[in-house]
Amino acid sequence: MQFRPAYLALAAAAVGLVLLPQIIGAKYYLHLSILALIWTIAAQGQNLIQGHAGYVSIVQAGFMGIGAYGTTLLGMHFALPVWLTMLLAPFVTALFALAAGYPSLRVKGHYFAIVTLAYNLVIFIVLTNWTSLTHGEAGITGIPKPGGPDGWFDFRDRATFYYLTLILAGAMTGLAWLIARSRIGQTLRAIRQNEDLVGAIGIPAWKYKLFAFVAAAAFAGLAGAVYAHYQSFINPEVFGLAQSLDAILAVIVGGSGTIAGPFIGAFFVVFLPEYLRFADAFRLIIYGLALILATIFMPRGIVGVASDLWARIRRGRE
Amino acid sequence: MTAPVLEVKGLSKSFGGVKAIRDLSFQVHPHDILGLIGPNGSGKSTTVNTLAGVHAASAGEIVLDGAHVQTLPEYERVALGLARTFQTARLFPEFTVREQIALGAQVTRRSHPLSSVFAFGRRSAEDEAVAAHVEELLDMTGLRPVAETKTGAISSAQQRFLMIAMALAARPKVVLLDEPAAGLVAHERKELGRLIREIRDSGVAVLVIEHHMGLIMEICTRIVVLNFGAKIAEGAPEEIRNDKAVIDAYLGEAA
Amino acid sequence: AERTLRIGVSDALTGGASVYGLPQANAIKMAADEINAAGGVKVGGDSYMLDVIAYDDKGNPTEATNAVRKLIDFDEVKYILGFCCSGAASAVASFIADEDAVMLVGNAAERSITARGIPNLVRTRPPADYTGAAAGAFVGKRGHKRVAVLGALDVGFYALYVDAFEKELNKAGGQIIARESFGLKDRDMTPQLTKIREMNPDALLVVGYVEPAAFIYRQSVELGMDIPRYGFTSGSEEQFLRVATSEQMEGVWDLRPTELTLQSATETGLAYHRNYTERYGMPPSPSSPYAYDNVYALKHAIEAAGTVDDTRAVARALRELAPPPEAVMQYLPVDGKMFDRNGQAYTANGAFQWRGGKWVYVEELPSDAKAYSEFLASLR
Amino acid sequence: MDALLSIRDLRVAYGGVEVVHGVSLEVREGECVALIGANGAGKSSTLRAICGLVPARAGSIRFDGREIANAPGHRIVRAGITMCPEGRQVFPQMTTLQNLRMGAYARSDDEQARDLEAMMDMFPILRERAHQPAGTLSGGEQEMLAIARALMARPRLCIFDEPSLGLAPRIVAEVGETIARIKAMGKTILLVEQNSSMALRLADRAYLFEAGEIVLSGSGEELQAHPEVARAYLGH
Amino acid sequence: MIELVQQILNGLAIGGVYVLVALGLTTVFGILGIAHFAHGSVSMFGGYLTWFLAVSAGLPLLAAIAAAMAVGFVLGVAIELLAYRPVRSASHINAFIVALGLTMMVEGLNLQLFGHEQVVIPTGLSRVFEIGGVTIPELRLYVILAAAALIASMTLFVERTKTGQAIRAVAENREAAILMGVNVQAIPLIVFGISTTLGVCAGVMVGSLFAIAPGIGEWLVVKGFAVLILGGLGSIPGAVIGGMVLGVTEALAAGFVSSAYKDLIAFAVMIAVLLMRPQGLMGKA
Ligand SMILES: Nc1ncnc2c1ncn2[C@@H]1O[C@H](COP(=O)(O)OP(=O)(O)OP(=O)(O)O)[C@@H](O)[C@H]1O
Ligand SMILES: Nc1ncnc2c1ncn2[C@@H]1O[C@H](COP(=O)(O)OP(=O)(O)OP(=O)(O)O)[C@@H](O)[C@H]1O
Ligand SMILES: CC(C)C[C@H](N)C(=O)O
Ligand SMILES: [Mg+2]
Ligand SMILES: [Mg+2]
Repeated sequence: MQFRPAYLALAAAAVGLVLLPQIIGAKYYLHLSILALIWTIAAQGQNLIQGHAGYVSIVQAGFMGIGAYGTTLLGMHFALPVWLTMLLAPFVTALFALAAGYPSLRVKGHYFAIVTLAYNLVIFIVLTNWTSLTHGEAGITGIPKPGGPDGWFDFRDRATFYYLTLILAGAMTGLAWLIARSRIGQTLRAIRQNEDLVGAIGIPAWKYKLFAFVAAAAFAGLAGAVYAHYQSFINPEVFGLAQSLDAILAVIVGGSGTIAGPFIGAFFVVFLPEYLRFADAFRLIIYGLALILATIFMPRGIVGVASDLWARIRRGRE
Repeated sequence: MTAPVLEVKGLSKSFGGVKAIRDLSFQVHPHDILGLIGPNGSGKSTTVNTLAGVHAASAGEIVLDGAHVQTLPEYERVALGLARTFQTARLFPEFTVREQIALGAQVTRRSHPLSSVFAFGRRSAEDEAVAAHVEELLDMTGLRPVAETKTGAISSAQQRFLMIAMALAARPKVVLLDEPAAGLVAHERKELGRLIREIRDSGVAVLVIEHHMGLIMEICTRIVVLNFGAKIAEGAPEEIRNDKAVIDAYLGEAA
Repeated sequence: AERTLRIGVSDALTGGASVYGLPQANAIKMAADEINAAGGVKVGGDSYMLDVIAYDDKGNPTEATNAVRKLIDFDEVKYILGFCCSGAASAVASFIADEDAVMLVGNAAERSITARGIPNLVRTRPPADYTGAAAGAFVGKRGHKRVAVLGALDVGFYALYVDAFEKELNKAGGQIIARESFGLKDRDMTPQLTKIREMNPDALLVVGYVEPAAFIYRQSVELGMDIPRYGFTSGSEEQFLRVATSEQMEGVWDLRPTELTLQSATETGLAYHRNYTERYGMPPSPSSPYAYDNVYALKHAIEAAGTVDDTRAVARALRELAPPPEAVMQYLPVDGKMFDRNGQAYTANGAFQWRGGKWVYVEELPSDAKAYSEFLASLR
Repeated sequence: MDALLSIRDLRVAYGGVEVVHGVSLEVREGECVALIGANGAGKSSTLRAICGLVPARAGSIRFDGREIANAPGHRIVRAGITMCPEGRQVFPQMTTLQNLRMGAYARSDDEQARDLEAMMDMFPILRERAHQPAGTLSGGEQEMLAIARALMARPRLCIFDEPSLGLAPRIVAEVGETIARIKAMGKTILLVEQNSSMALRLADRAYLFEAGEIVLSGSGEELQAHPEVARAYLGH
Repeated sequence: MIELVQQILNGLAIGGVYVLVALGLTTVFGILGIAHFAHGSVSMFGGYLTWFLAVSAGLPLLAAIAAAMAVGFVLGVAIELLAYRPVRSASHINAFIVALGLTMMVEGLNLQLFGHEQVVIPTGLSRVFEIGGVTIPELRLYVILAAAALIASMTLFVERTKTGQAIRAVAENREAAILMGVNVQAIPLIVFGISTTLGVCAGVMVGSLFAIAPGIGEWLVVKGFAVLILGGLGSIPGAVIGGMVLGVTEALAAGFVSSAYKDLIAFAVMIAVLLMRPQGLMGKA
C-alpha cells in the first residue's frame, strides 16, 4: 500500500486517545476530553448538513438538548434502563428534526440559517418554560450513569466513562465517513454546489437535505444523551444558541467537509477557551480575534492547512 | 406514424399579469428534432421550464410517453424520461467532468441510496453499469480528454457539451436543449449539430431552442415558432423560412 | 507554622444575578483578609492563611457545575462558598455529597437545597417559602383582597414564595387574581402590566431579580398604576436607582429576611458596612453578609474540628456551631445552633419600605424558625 | 497619431492560470475595432482587464496617453471608457429609467436630462418601458438598455462584449445597425462578437484571438477574406 | 378596547427598535450578502458608549448620542475594512464565522471599557401622557418618533440620492456598478458606517427605554434577523413592516396569550410566514 500521511496521523491519534487517561495528570483535563469527544459526535453531525450539504444549521445544540432531555425524561417517567434511553435519544431527536425539517427545508441560504436559529430558540424557550416537565432554568439533577455500580464497568469512574465516549465518538465518526463517501454524500456535495441543478437532473434534493438534517440531529441527540448521563445534570443553558454556534465553529475551524475536521474542531472549541482563561479579561477578545484571523488565513480549516502543507512538502521532495 | 413521446396540449403559463405562454400545443415524436424558435421573450425558455417542472403550468396538459406529468415535481419528470439543459451552463464546479455526468445517471439507479452507505466500498452491478454508460457518454460528447478536469476549469463550449452529456446520462426519452449553440463558433456548432443528430439516432427525441438559424434549418425535422407566447407557425424548415409571419416577427430581412 | 488553605468561590460575578453574586464574592474576600490579618485559621500548631479562588458561574447551573468541578479537580479545593443563585446551588448540591468537600451556600433561596439533609452542606439564607408565608400574612393583615402577581414564576423558589404567600393571604380573606410571569432577561413588562391594570387589583406583588423588578416598578408608574406594590428582591438602593427614579420607587415594599440595613444593623453590621464601603467604593447589598458569615462559620468549624483535611469532621463541626460573634446577620438559633440538622440557618423576616430614597425597616414579620425547621426535616 | 487605447503584452490570469498570454493591440480615435475568436480565447478577459474588472498580471494599458492598467474600475470609467458587458448585466430591480441614470453616475454636468431624452429617442421601446423593472424586459430590450446605459456616460471609448448573444436574428440585425449608428456619431468602438461576419462587416480593423494570443490582425475585409477565418469562424 | 390599543402602543416602541436594528442588517445583507451577526453587539456598544459619555463624561445627552453615532460610523467602516473585506471572496459561511469572531471581540472590548454592569441611559424623560385611558410615557413617544424619522431619512437617502442609488446598484450587480463608475470599494464602507450608526441609535433606544447589559447584543441581533426574514432579506420596506409586526405581535402575545411564550409565538409567526412565503413578506421571489 502506498504511504499516506493521513493514515499515519489517524493511527497516532487513535493510540494517543486510547492512552490519554494514563497520560494526563489533572482529572480536569480528562473531563474536558470527554466533553470534546461528546462535541465530536455533535460536530460530525453538523458536518453532514453544513460541510457536505452546505446548509448552515444553527440548531445543533438545541437537538442535543432534545436528546439530553429525551433520555432523562424517558428514564424518569417510564423507568427505562439507561442504555435503552440513550439508544432511543437519537431517534427521538430525529423525529423532532423530521417534523421541523420537512417544512423548513423549503427555504434556502440565510433564510434556512435563521429559521433553524429560531428552532433553537424555540427549543430553549420550551425547555425553560415547561417547568412541570423540565424544571426550567434550575434543570434536572441526579441523572443516573449507565450500568449501575454492580455492572461490568463502573461508569462513575471518569476514565471508564471516557472510554465509553471514545468508542461512541469513534463509531459515529465512522458512520459519518461511510455516509460522506456514499452516493448520499456525493449528492449532498452536489446540493452544496448547485441545488437547482440537482433537482433538474432528477434527484429529489429535498429528500437528501432532509436526510442530512435528520442525521445531523440524530448525532446531536446522541451527543446530548451522553452529555446528560455524564454530567448527571442538565439545564437549558447548555443547549442554547451560543453552543450551536460552537458546533458550527468546530466544523469550520477543523475543516468542513472533511472527516478529521469536526474532531479537531471539537477539541478546539472545548480546550481553547479553557486555555485562554489565563488572559481572563481579554479572553473573549483573543478568542474572537483568533477566529477572525483563522478564517482569513486558513479558510479551509486546520485540516486544509495541514493538507496544503503536506502537498508542499511532497512537491518539494520530488 | 408513431405515438408522440411528448405531447403538449393547451399549455399556458402566466407570471402575475404576464402571459408568457398561451394555449400552446405541439407534439414531439421519437425521431423528431423539433426546433422551437421565436423572438426574445416569446416564451421559449418558459416553455422548457414549464415542461421540465420548474414552473407549474397555469393550464394545459403535458403527456410524457402516455403519462400525465404536469403536476409532478421536476425530478420525477426526469425519472420518467424528460431531461433538459439550460440556456446558461450550470455546473458542480468542484466535481470532475466524469463525476458530474455520473451524477446525471443517478436517476437511473434502482437501489436505495442508503445501501451505498453500508456497501463498505464494494461496487455493485448497478455501479458498473452506470460507470460504463458514463464512459460511453464521454466518448460521444468528446469530453474524454477532460474527464478528470474540474467542470469549472473547462471551456464554455465543453461546458455546453457537458450539460448535454449529463442530460443523456439520465437515459431520457426526450431531451430539451435550451440554446445549446449560444456562444459556439462555426466548427463547434458543426460538432454540436452532429451530436444532436446522433442523439436522435440513438432513439432519444430532441426539442431544441436556438437563435442560430443555420443550425436550426440544418438539423430540425420540424419547427414550432412562438410569438408573444403563442404558436404562430409550425412546419418543416423550408416552410418556416418562407413564412411571412415568421419573417416579420422573428427572422427579419437578414435571414 | 504558617500554611495556606485554599477556599473556592463559585458565584455570579457577571450577568443578571451579579447583583447578588458579586457583593457576596467581595464579602468573602474581605472576610478572608480579615481572618488572615488576625492570624489565620488555627489548627494544631499551624495557622492557615486563607487563599480565595473565585470563578464566575454567572448564576448558571451548568457553569456552576463546571466551576466547582474545576475547583475540586484542578485547584484541589475542599471548601466552597458563594452560591447566590438557587439553580446553580441546587445543581452543585446534587453531587456535592459524593465529593470530599464542604459547600457553604449563601444567598440562594430554593428550599430543596437543604431539604435533603446533605451532610456536607450548610446554608445561611432561609428558604423562600419561610419568607413568603410571613409576607403573605403581612399583606393580608393590611387588608388587600385582590392581589396580582408578576414574577419570574418559572423559577422554582419564586413560585414557592408565591405559594406560601397565597396560603397566608387566603387565611386573611385575600386572593391572588393573576399570576403573570416574565423571563429573567425581559426588561419590557408593559404587556403584562397592561393586562394586570385591566383587572383592577388592590395590590401588586413582584418577585424577581432586582433589575426586572426595578423595571416593573418604573413601568407600573409609566402606565399610571396607582396601587400598593410589594416585592421580594433584596436589592440595595443603588441597584434600584440605576433603573428607576426614587419617585417611581416611592412606597414600594420589600418583604424579605431582615438581612442588612443600616437602621437594624448591630455594631458588627455597621462595621461590615463601613469596611465594605471603604474597600469596594460602594455599599454592600443587603444579602451579601450571608456569604461573609459563612466564612467565619467555616473558620470556627475548622478550628473546632481541629483539621483542615477531614472534610467530614468539619462538616459535622458546622452543624454543632453556635452563631459566630463576627456574624453580621442576626440568626435565630435552633436549639442553640446556627445551622439546624438540615444544615439550614434562620434569620427573622422583615418589611422594608422605600421612603425618600432609602429602604426603611418598618417592622418585623413574625416567623417561627423552630417550627419551620421541623417542617423542613419532614420533607425528606 | 497616437492611439486612443494601446495595449502592450497584456497578461491576465485567474487564480494562477494564465488565460491571456501577452496581447498587444490598439484602437485609434474614431475607429471601430473588432476582436473575434473561439470560445474561451480570452477576448472577454482582455476587455475585463481594460475596464479594471480583473487585474492585469503584466503588460501595459494606456488610454489617452495615461497608464490605466490595474487602476480601480471607477477611475477607468471616469477617464472615458465604458463597457456594455457580456450578458447585458442590467440592474434587474431598478427601473429602466433608474438604469439609465446609473449610466450617468460618473458625470457631474447638467446635460444628463437631455442625453436621457436622446437615448429614448434612439430606442423608443425604452421610453415605453421607462418605469418597468429592467429584469422583466426581454433579452432584446435589455440589450438596448445596456447599450443606452453605456452611452449615457458619454464615453470616449465604448466597448461591447458580445452584444448579439442570445438575441433573435431580427434583433441581431438591429443591434448591428445601432452599433453602426454609434460609429457614425464618431464614437470609438471596441467590439467583441461571436457573430464574426457582423463584427467584421462593422469593423475598420480586427484582431483574431486564439488560446489567449492574437494570431491575426488586419482590416475587416482582410480578415473576412482570410481562408482560416472563413472556415472556423464564419462557417462558410 | 383600551387594553388592545395600549398593547399595540406598547409594541410599537420596541417594534421601532427592531426596525432600526433590522435596517442596518438588511442594507449590509443586500450589498454584501453578509449575515452581520455582530450587529447586535455593536448596538450594545453604542448604547454603552452613550451612557458613558452622558454619565461619566458629563456630556449633554444629545451630544453624547451624536458622538456615539460618529464613533459608530467609524467602527462600522473599520469592521468592513479589517474583518469582512479579507473574506469577501470566500463562501458566506466564512463571513459568518468572522461575524461571530467580531461579536466576541466587541463583547470583550465592551467588558474591558465599560464593565459587566447593566446600565440605563438616563434621559430625565419621565412624564406620562394620557389620552382616553391609554397612557404613553413621554420617552416611548420620542423613541417612536425618532425611529420613524430615521427610517424616513434612510429611505429617502437610498431612493433619492446618487449615493443611495449607487448602493442599490452595487447590491444588484456589483460588476455592472463598477462599469457605471461606482467606487465599489467605498460603497461597503459607507453602508457599514450607516448601518452601524443606525445600530448605535437602536442601542441608545434600548438603553434608555430599558437597559443594556452584556449579552443583550445577541437578543437584538436575533430579533433583527427575525424581522429580516419576516420582511424579506435586503428589503427596506420589509424591514419596517417586519419590525412593526414583530414588536406588536410580541406585545399582543404577552398581553393576551402568555408572556412566558411571547418569543415563541413571535418565532412561530415568523416561521409560519416563511413557510407560506419563503422569500418573506416583501422579498423578491
Ligand atoms: N419568473 C418570471 N417572472 C415574470 N416574468 C417572467 C418570468 N420568466 C419569464 N418571464 C417573462 O416571460 C416572457 C417569456 O420569457 P422567456 O424567457 O420564456 O423568453 P424566451 O423566448 O426564452 O426569450 P430569449 O430568447 O430571450 O431567451 C418574457 O416576457 C419574460 O419577461
Ligand atoms: N472568473 C474566471 N475564473 C476562472 N477562469 C475563467 C474565469 N473567467 C474566464 N475564465 C477562463 O478564461 C479563459 C478565457 O475566457 P474569456 O471569457 O476571456 O474568453 P472569451 O474569448 O471571451 O470566450 P467566450 O466566447 O466564451 O466569451 C477561458 O478558458 C475561461 O474558462
Ligand atoms: C430572592 C433572591 C435574592 C434569591 C436568589 N437570587 C436565588 O436564586 O435564590
Ligand atoms: Mg430563453
Ligand atoms: Mg467572452
